[in-house]
Amino acid sequence: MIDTLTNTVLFVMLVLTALAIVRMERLFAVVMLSSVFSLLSALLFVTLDAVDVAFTEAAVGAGISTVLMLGTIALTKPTAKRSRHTAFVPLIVVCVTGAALVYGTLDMPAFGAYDAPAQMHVGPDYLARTPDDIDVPNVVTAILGSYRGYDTLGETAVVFTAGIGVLLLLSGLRRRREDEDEEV
Amino acid sequence: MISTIPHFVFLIALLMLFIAMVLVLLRLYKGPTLYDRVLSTNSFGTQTVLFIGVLGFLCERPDFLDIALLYALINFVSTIAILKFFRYRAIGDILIEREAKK
Amino acid sequence: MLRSIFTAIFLFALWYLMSGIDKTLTLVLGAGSSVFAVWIVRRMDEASNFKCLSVHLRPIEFGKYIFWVLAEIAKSNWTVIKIVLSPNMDIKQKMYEVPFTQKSDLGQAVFANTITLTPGTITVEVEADHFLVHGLSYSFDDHAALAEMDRRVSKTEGIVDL
Amino acid sequence: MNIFLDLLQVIAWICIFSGGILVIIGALGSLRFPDFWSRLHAASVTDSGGVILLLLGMGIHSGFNLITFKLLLIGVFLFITGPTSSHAVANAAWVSGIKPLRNKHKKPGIDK
Repeated sequence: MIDTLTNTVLFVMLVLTALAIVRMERLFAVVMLSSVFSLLSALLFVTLDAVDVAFTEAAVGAGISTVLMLGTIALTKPTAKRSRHTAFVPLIVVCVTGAALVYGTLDMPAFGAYDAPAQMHVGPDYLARTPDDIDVPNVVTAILGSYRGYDTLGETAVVFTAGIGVLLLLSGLRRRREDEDEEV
Repeated sequence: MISTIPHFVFLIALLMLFIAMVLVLLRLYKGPTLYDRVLSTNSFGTQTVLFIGVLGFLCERPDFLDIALLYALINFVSTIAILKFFRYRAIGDILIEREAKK
Repeated sequence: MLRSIFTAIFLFALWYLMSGIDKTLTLVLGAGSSVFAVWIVRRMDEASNFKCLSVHLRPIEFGKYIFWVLAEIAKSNWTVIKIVLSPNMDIKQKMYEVPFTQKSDLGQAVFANTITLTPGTITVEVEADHFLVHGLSYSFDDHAALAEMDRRVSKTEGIVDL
Repeated sequence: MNIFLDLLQVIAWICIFSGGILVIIGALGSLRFPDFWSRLHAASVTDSGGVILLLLGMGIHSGFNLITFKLLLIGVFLFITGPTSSHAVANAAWVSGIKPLRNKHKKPGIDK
């Protein structure tokens, strides 16, 4: 009952925040609201027991991406451009996609079901072997850090490269701006 | 589900935090100046930390407190980052002027 | 050197209390990481003039101060709550200057943070010898109360070697 | 001994309950107050009173163990960062030139 209650309230707040984001024209408010949006979705992940995803969502969604979006706003305009197209076709596309996604979830096993495919094949194996192999209390850590260590290393390398790339782009931009100022 | 008094108390606290979060969201939505919005985002973050703590006790899994601690850290870092951005970047001042004019 | 060892032990205690795992390998890794962190901070201290590892506070005085601050917070919370809940919200806002007598940066930071932490007053700007404070319900007594707080913060400061 | 423990539990409940009320009051204040500067003060009710009471209540409820230590750590951390970020918001607003709302009685401005 408590789970249902928290999930419902959090989802209502999430939808309200999303509607507010859609309706806002001042982009700074949109950035603040999207930071709150990712905090809310992180809370939802916490209630769903996906603690590692919640960590990532809070760090990336509420932390880094807020700063990045603010940087983007500073380089462009702080207000949204009013679109001239009608929103009818996009609405249909979104509705159809949403319906398809919801239809897809109907076949999925219930939340936390013991006979779900994810619990049947490799899951028990990992659970059984982790205490002997790696000896850490959190199995997710063991999987990410050791069983799929190369995968994680690759991910980290990709993220690191992306960060370096963004930094290079930004610093190049600043230098160009300074040059322009000197010319003026 | 609610069998004992502690459960009831934590549930009440959870509901109170929900109410407070909605109120802060309203201010975030209305907030005339940019700083009102930063302020309410910050309060929302504090309430999130408290919320996770209370939820951990309600579900009798106090290991949620680790996440609460992490959220407190992230919240602080992002607030300071936002404000530093607006205070020290030359381009941020232009933005502030534009926002103030409205 | 003694200070570095204390810091490393403190960090390790923090690490252990957060994890609560007592296996040999994990403990060794934790101890190694805390020593490594202290080593990095020492190197950074050598590179800059600012000393990160030195904290000039008297522990006992600071403990007493915390209890005093908690009482102050309770009182000023009550004031702000009354204002929030009263129908016409009797707000008398004012910016005023509060002089401080602390010598170290840390002391000043503690004083400024305490001012902000007590509801009803917020430190807005730090100048050379005074803070700019914004008060919600200003009265003339506020100056005396803040001077009292200033005196108590100064008492918690240890010997400052600048 | 048993009565003492029960009493402690009751104190914990009272703390949690009043902490929740303080958080609501802080949020209500930040909604009701007329301008940015007064809203800052309402937010600091949540930051100080609400956090102290809720964490204290949870700490008493859990007894004395590692959980209490984590709560204490969260409390110390929020105590250091909460005022710092409030100050940062106030300072940024002050630098950008948002002045307090004019009162009926007194003019805003710096006063020695």
